[in-house]
Parts: sequence; C-alpha cells; structure tokens
Amino acid sequence: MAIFVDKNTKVAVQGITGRDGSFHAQQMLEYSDTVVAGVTPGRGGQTFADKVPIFDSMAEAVGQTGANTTVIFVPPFGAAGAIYEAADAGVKLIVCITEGVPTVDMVKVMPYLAERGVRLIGPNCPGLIAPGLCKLGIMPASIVAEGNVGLVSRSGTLTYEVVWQLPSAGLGQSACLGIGGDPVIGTTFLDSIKAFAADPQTEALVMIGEIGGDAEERAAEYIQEHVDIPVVAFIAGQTAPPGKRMGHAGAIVSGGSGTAAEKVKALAAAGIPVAERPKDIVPRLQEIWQR
Amino acid sequence: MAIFVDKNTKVAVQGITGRDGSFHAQQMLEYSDTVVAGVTPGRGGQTFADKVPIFDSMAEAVGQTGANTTVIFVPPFGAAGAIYEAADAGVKLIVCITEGVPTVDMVKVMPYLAERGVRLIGPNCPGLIAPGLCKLGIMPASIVAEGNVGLVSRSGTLTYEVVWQLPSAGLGQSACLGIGGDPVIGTTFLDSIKAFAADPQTEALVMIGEIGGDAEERAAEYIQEHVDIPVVAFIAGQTAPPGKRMGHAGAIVSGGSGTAAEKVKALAAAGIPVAERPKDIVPRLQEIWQR
Amino acid sequence: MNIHEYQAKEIFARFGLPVPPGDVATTADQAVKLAEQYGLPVMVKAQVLTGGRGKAGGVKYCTSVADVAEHAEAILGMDIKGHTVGKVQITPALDIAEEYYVGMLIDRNTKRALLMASAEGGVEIEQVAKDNPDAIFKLAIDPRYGLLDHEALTMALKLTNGDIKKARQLALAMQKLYAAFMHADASLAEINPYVFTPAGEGYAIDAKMNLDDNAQFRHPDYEQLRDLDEENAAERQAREAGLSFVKLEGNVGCLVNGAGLAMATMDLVKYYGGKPANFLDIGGSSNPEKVVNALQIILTDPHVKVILFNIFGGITRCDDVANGIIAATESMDISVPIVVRLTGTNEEEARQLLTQTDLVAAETMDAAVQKAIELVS
Amino acid sequence: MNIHEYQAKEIFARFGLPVPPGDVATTADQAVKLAEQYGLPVMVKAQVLTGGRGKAGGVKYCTSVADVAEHAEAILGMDIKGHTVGKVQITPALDIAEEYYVGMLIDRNTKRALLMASAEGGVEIEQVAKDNPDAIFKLAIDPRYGLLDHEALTMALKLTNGDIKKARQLALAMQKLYAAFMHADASLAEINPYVFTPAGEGYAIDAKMNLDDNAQFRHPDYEQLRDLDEENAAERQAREAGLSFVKLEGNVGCLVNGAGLAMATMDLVKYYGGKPANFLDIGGSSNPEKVVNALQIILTDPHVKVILFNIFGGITRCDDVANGIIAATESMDISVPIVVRLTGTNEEEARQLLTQTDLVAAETMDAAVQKAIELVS
Repeated sequence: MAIFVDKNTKVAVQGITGRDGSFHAQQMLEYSDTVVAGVTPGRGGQTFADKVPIFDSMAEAVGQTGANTTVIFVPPFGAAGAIYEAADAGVKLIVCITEGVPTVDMVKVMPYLAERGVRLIGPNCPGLIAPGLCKLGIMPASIVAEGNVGLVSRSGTLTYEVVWQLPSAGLGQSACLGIGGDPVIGTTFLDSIKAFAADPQTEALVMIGEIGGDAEERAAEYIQEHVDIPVVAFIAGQTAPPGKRMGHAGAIVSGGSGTAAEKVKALAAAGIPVAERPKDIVPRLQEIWQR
Repeated sequence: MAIFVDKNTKVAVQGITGRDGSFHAQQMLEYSDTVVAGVTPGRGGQTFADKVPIFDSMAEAVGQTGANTTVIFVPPFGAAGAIYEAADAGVKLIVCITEGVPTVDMVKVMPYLAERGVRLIGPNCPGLIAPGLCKLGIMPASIVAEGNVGLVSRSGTLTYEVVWQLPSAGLGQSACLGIGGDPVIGTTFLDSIKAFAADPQTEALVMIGEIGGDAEERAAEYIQEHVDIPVVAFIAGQTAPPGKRMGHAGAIVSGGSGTAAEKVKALAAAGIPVAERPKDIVPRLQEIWQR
Repeated sequence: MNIHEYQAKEIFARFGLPVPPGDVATTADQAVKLAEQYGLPVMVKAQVLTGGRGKAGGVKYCTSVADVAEHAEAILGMDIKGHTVGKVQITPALDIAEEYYVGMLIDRNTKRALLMASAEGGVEIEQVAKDNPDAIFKLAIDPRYGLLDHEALTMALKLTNGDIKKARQLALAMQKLYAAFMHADASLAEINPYVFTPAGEGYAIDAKMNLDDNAQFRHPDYEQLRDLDEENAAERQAREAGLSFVKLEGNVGCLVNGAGLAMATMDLVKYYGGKPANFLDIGGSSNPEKVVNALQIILTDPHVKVILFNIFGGITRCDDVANGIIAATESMDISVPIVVRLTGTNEEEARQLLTQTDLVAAETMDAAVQKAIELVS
Repeated sequence: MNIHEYQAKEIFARFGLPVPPGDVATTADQAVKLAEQYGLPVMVKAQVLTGGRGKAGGVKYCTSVADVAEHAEAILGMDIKGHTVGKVQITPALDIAEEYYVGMLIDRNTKRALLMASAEGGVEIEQVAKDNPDAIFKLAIDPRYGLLDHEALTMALKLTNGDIKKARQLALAMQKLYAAFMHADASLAEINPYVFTPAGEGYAIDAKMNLDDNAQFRHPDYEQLRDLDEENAAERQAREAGLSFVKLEGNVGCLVNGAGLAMATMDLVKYYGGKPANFLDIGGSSNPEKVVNALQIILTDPHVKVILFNIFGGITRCDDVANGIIAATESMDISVPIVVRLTGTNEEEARQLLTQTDLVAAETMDAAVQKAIELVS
C-alpha cells in the first residue's frame, strides 16, 4: 500500500512545460499512468506527450481530471504560489521539487495547508516513489524494486546509494521518500515514520538523516515509544564544520546544535542502530530484522 | 434569557483605568455584579472600585477570575490589539466600545475571531444590555426595563429614544443591542436577529437601521423566510446626501447604493412594517403583535 | 478622506504600480512647462474631489502647447459639481489599445477587502454594475494571506481572455493595488482605466483613493494629503473640533447627540415640512465648550433661522446637559431662536432649568421639530 | 549570507528600531573624524563576520581622539578567527543601565519565526541557553497575524519584571524586529544587547543578521551587502558558478552529486583515515562545463593531492556522466590523480569508458575513498 499514495492517486504536474517539469513528467508517465494533468498558465488547451492535457490553472486541472495530487517544478519565485494554488484547488498531496524556495515563503504557506488538511512533501526534495504504484518527483525509477523496506531521507543521491544496495540483500522498498533538506519542510521525519509505521506493507525502516535541526532526535524519541518494526539510521555530516551550510539550506550546525554526534547519540539512546558507513546500513538492518 | 449573555457571564473590562473605562465600569458594576476583572498593562495588582482586581493581561484576568466576556474601552490605536488579546485569552464574547478603530484593523482581526469561535460586538457601539441580567457597554441602565421586546440598532441614542417609549406601552426589553455604525463590525443585524429569534424571552423585535451597506436588506430577507415573531423597522438617513459620511463611518450612501429608500423598499417587500417616525415604532409594533 | 488623482497616483507608484509620469500645475504657465518637459501630446486633467469631470470638460487631450495653455486656463477655476478646480495634472497622453477597471473596497458582508475587476474599463463601474453585472469579477481577499498569485492571475486571465502576458501585468497590478490599499488604510482604491498600449505595456492612467480617517494616527502624511481648499470652512472647523458635521441646504440648524438620532432628527424636520441646515453629532457629553463649538459652526451658515437641540440624556443626566447648553448659549450672542428638547434621565429637572432662559423647551422630538419649523416661517 | 553589524543596523533602522548613530571607517583617520563628529566617548567596533570579536580585542571604548586613533589602527587589519578586519564601526558609547537579548530565527519544528528574549543580554545566548535555559522566553509567531501587541508586551513585561515603560519599548522593538526579519527574508536576526540608558531610553546597540540566500531574487540590495573581502576566493567562485562549496583543511578534493552524499563521502574519507579538502555538490547533471568549474575551484587549493569523484547516476545515466567527466578532465591540465566512482544506471558501461583514460575507476564508494587516500600517502 506504500505511504501517502494509493491506486486512486491522480497526479497533476505544475510547471509541466518547463525544462525540469517536462523531463520528469515524461519519466513519471513512463513509470505509471498516474499523471492526468499538466498546469502552465497561458498554455491551457495544449497537450503534453500527446496524452496529458495542460491547463491554465490547478482549479481547472482538478475540476476536469480529478487530480488529487500534484508535483511542482515551478521556479523558486513561483513555488510558494504554486503550493497555494494546488491547496486551494483541493488536492490533498503536494510534492514540491523546487530547490531554492525562500524559507519565509514556506513559513507563510504552512498554516494555509494546515487549514485545508493538505500534506506537503518538500520543497527541495526528490519526492516519493512507491515501487509498482507511482512515482512523484525525480527519484530514478530504474533502481527501485517493490518490497517491504521503507526509506526516508533528507537527501537524494545518498538515498539512492542505499536503495542500490538493497537488491543484493534480496530487499525492495514499500516506498522511498525524500523529505528535503530545507529548514522548513512540509512532511518531516516524524510524519513519515508515523505513516510507515501505519503501513502494513512496510516491515522495516531506514532513516537517513544529516546535520542541522533536531528532526532526527524527535523521530528517535517517537520510534522508541511507538514504532515496533526494526529501524536503522545513518547520519551524514560528521565532518561538517560548524556555521557552514552544507549544500542544503537546512544542513548547518549552528550555535553548537544540530551536530551529527548529538543525533547519533540520541538515536543510540533510543535503541536505534546507527550505521557508520552507508554500506553498513543494510547489514545492520538484517542483524535486527527477524523476518 | 436575553441574547449572548446569561447568568454565567463574567466580565472583564479592558482599559478599566482610562477615563471612559473607569466611568462605565463603575456604571456596569452598579447595574450587576458581573464585572470580575479589569485589565490595564502595568497596573496589575491594583484594585478598581475597591473590589475588582486589575491585571496586566487578559490571560491573567481569565486565568484568575474565570472571565468569559470582555468590554473594551481601549483607545483606537490599541483596540484591535485588545481584541486579539481577549480572543487569545479564551473569552467568548467581546464588546468593543472604542470609536475610531481603523477598518483595516477590523478586517484583519475577523479571521482570528472566527478561528477561535469568538463573538465580537462592535466596535464603535454602545454594547448590550440585558435588563435584570447584565450590562456590557455604555447603554443607560436607567431607561431599560425587563420585558419581551428585542431591540437591535446601528446607533446609540436613537435606540434609547425608542427604548424610552416602550414603558408607556407597557413594554420592556429582553435585550437591547447596539451593533455599531462602522463598515466592518463583528455581530451584524443578521446575527442579532438569529439570536433574538432563538431566544424564548424575545416575543417581538425592533430593528433600527440607517443608510449605508445592505445589512438591513439581508436581515429583511432572513426575517421573511425564518422569523415568526413580529418585527418593526426604522431607517434613519432619508435626508442624508450621497457621498457624505453621517457621523458613523459606515453611514454613507456611496455609488448610489445604501440609500434609506432602498432599505425601506426591501423591508416593506419582506412584509416588515417600517415606521416613518421614531414615535411610530411602538404603535406599529402593537398593531402587528398579537399578544 | 478623498484624495486627488495625482496624490493617489503617488501612493500607487510608491507601491510599484506602473503609473505614467505626471505633475500638477496651478497656472497655465506651469502646465505648459510640464507639457514641454514630458513632450506632446499630453492630457490636462482637472484635480477635483468629485466624479464626472470628463463630462464637465475637465479632462482634455492636447497636441500643442497652445492647446495646453488654452485648456489649462479654462479648466483652472472651473466649477465641477460645486468644486472649484485649483490644480490640473499634466501627463503624457498614451496610445491606448485596451482599457480595464481594477478596484478595491471594503466589503461589509465578507468583512474583507474586495477586489473588483472588469474588462469594461474607462467607464463608471456603477454603470457597468447596472448594465452588465456579469462583466465585473469580484474576490474577497483573505487578510491572512493577501491576494495570492493564482487568485490574481485567474481573475486576470478571465479579463484578458487568456492573454497570459497581459494577464501577468494585470495580476501584478492587482496585488500591488492590494498592498497599497491595506498599507495606506484605504476604504476605496480604483484604477480606471488600467490601459495597455498597442505594444502591450500596462499603465494605471487614472487613480482614485479614499482613505480611512480613523487610521490617520498611523499615517502622519494623511494631513498633508488633505486638500483644505476643497473643504467647506464649517466642515473644516467641525473636523478640527472633533465634531461630525455635514452642511445641507436648509435653515433648521440641528445639534443632536448621536449620529443615528441626528439623522432621524433631520428626517423628522423634513417629515414636518422643514429643511435641515446640517447634520451635526455633538457626542455624548454636556461639555459647554463642545456646545459652543457646535453653535459657532452652525452659525457660520447665514441661512440658519432656528437652532434645534435634540439630546437624549442617558448616562449623562438631562439637567447636566441643560446646564451645559445654558452656559454655552449665555456665553454667545445668538440672534436666532433656540429650541431644546431633552429626554431621558432627569428630563423634568432639565425642563425646569430651561424655563428660566430664553430657550424654548419641548417635551418630545416631534414637538421640538414642529416648534423649530414654526419659528422659521 | 551573514552581514556585518553596521549593515544589520541599517536594516533595523529602516524598520524603525532605535539604533544609535554610527558609521564605518576603513582607516584610523576616518575613525577619528567620525568620533569627532559624534562626540566622545565612542566605541570602535570591528566589523567581521564571526563571533567573539570582543574577547579578541576587536571592540574598544574610547574616551579620547588618541584612543580612537590607536584602537582603530590596532583593530583594522586584525585577524579574528581567520577573518581580517577591514572596517570598524564608530558609534557613540551610551551609558548602559540594563542589557537585554532579543532575537529571532526560523524554528524548524514549529515552522515559524521564533522570537527569543532574555533579560540576560550582552552575553552569548548559547551560553545562557546552556546555563539558565529558563531565562530565555520563546514564542513561535503565527505568520498570518504577525507578532501581536499583547504577545510582545506579555513577553516584555516578564523581561522587565513588570516595568511597563521599558516593556512597551521592548515590545515595540520585538515587533519591529519581526517586521525586519520577515521583510528582509532573514534566517537569524539578533539584538544583543538591547540596552536601556539610565534615563530609560532603549537602543539596539549590537545587531546581527543572516539573510536567506534563496530570497536574493526579491532583494536586489542583497548583492551589495555581501562582503566579498570576507569570502574565500574559491567560495566566491563556487557561488558564482552556482555550486555548493565549503573549503576544509584536508587534501582529498571531493566532487559529489547531492549534498547528503557529499557529506557522507567526506565522512567516509575521515573514516578511512584521510582528510577531505572540501564539501562540493556538483548537482545532478553530466554537464562538462559544471565539472570544469568544480575542478578549477578545487584546484585553487594547493593542499589538494587527489581528486575523488563520487557520483550516483540515477536518471542521468552513468555512461553520460563518465563522458562528461572525461571531456572535462581532458580539457584541463591536472597534475593530481583522479579517482572516479560511478554507481547507478549503466555503471558497467561507465567503468568501461574510464579504463581508456588516466582516471582511476572504483566500484564502490568505500573502494574509491580508500584508493584516494592511498594515492595521497
């Protein structure tokens, strides 16, 4: 069943006529037939890839195709606007791929989503892939396989690195979720872990964290108290110097907090094994996973 | 039972140490013992009229006295702030007496109140008096008497004028409500009429409107469809020239709409008698009221 | 408070709306200089706080300096609906391909700022509302989020029939108008018309704004926006004294406490065949100074033949009010008769006090009005 | 982006925060002139993008012109934690009766701007947080309504222990700080300390602000706030090339696609006993130009003894990426060995391509890191 999506998921792509939007919409289409609409103001009436109708607005896209989910590839200055539009149109899941969205924009959009009961993944994230079901975002479909491991991560390629190792252990994924590396994001580790814990398909969890904030610590606390399936963690950024932003806007050790060491300590204290190297993740999971 | 208040009403007075606040708090105290707290930041710990404790904040006032209602006598620049504070502290009825509150401030405060399920009366209004029960605001208690007529009005003294005439007809009031003459107000004619219609004590209604907006027309429509008790109306401003603000910020005929003639027509069309002179109100009511 | 087109344009420009250059002249010479500065053709536009200046000949298209001089000369000093034109705005005349209406006002029902827009620009929006209400699109704006990109763009695309380039300009103009409206504490803000040149460039070529007097405390610049020349002397005096006053054409001067009661009093004067000289709300107090101010303001009008006090004494007792009125009238030299009606707490005592004066006491509002009218004829 | 105290103060002042006068000097002469202009005593304050300048001797109280000259001379050019002081701020020294801390940052958990305030001003807030966390009051601000009057005043009254006059000033400062924070797209804004003079007048005498680089598109003034002298040349070059780069002290130059994988690569270098020379995220493409830029940036560091590519080819196929790397390296003259690890779609084909070059191919991340470290020693 995966998380956040199911067989009724119908996807609109906002910014479908842009460079990234069109490329990834094509990839999404190739993976499954869940993409039902594209949105680019001023391009309403056109068709994408000979089959997906393009609309001027999300309201029209939702009204005419029943889209309930959207993936946003709109440039940073319009990304928050696209989120408001999608929420206003009534979709219930928004995946914002856009990198470089101002944090204040995200702060402002959050209550709008909360008022409407809309889930946001991202921004600045690779999105979600539920193998065999659908792909929302930019994760490479070629490396995933259906299975029972849930993956949640703040980064993209590091996640793929881990996904890449699962087949050798005979494992696949229930869903693979990149929540993004920005300071203010919609779906957090905590939200994702709650969803995975409630998903019958997911039998084990891998959480890939990094420096900055205390989302990993919060997740650890929750896992210790509420999650019964095996969980293994990895934390990137042991060698990151304080005060420097490591690519992701949220990956920064500031005021002495948000260090990898603190996170590792909190996870260990919650009984969650923390792999030292990416390649240790799968073995550590197998150690604790009684299949 | 009156409307909006009952025997559990416990009143805080915001701005109790100001000139108007202290004068009217005294009057309210003399009318009933519902005033339980005063609020003036910086004056916490003092006592008003030897018995009402003064607090620095509404949060403290509510916390320590159980106040569930507030009457605001704070100057215009702080009035909206006082409304936010009261709503945040958890009171459910706010009466804002302050005249001269910027309209944009009221526009901004409205959703805050809606989110918290708080009723606002005013601003720029005389408030509410429920004879024999309590007085919230500045209406002269000396002229009211308990009875079964509900009065709702956009103005103050014109209402008193009508109240003054009721005893000669052997009538008193269930409640007398001044909703204020500003363009954006909390409780409208429609809200008041719904409440009066639901109040078993109220057997007849007098609605005193004036030029500007279409609140009277909306009320008329509602009354025609949903209200069974007799209603008489009066509209002030037949002689008001267009484009001129007649005292109340909301009493202005603009763009040819909001005229007294239009209102009278709508009321008459809804089967509501409209008195030509204030002194005709009570006789018109008696004509249609089968007691 | 209404402000002039040129002032509204200054505010609009401050918030980033595309306003063509322009400046005001109070003489034909200045007008010519400005026209030479901007280059011809230019518009000469009467700056006057009323509508219908176009029909009255207050807006002229000028292709030559001679035109400018002639029209500026004619328009300056012109009377438009009782307003004397003291200033003209000179602004380059644009080539106009399309005209839109974009406006914003406070909507009492939604309790929000209401955006209104129409592709039928350049005409009175009230007329469009009457003739073709479907041509006006409306949106009440949630103050928590402001006018969102997609809301503005969706409305703009309807206006431009899908022309995305024009729609983006219009949408941006709507958002900037909203910002100006909220930050300036406006009660009305209109761009009529918002035009596109043949090259597709959008401009707000006319501007109207009403500002909320109640918000003046946080806008120190409001005071200098007020055009004192446009204000009647009595109205200015009333404003300075903190009184609510509107001059009318009759001869019964009315002093009433409370705006609703004041309107009802005017209405009653008319009902009994008289003509009210004014609306005046003296507020709730018995303060003799306020009464003196009010009387002075009313007496600046030579048409006033009688003065009618209609006071409801509620919390302030009627005898106190009577004493206030007596003190005020005694300190002045008033040649017209004064009728006083005081109702409410201690009204008997109040009437008693009045019997010892020249003031004519009345028991009811109707009696007072009738007496006042009698005294006029 | 961090900005200097004097720049943050300019922003604060624009939003109405009470900031004492002040200006910057780049020479002792200028400093003296400014001191004479403001009148003594003054503070001479190093403008440097790091904390702890006070302890380092970068902030001096001066009672004479000679003092100013001497201290400005000493501070200008001073090295503070690797930053060279290029400017000093000269500002009148105030009499200080009380010091408060008022700060604001983005709180990831509430997803809001978080106001923090403490009566323990003038010391590092991290220290207060450690020693006496209850002394810091916090409030997450609802962006729909902003920092409301009563919220600010309630917190301020706690700070001042009920002193209403000071509380009102502090509350206003908090609200103005919030406005500055949101409008300037800050990620951190601090007044430390906010002081009261013995006469009870409040001032923000120190200011710190970090701005959100992502918001630069709507702040044309950001670019001129950036102190290019404070930036390391390689970091500036990376920023201009749109690459995410952080210089470190090691000798293994890392080029990785994705920030998380880049950090994990650095960590793995350390795990196997090596030292990463940098963090560098080259992003998702196989664009040779980007690879060339990245290599140039890394090679500005003479300590780099080996270059390690760690690329996960997902949607972009590994053979495409390999071709990109080959094209880039062939166009340059690189004297250090290069280890390339490519994983993902078509990784076999990619490794095949690399065998025809001088590049050292590795199958796994661990193998690549180990090989790179071997090549250094």
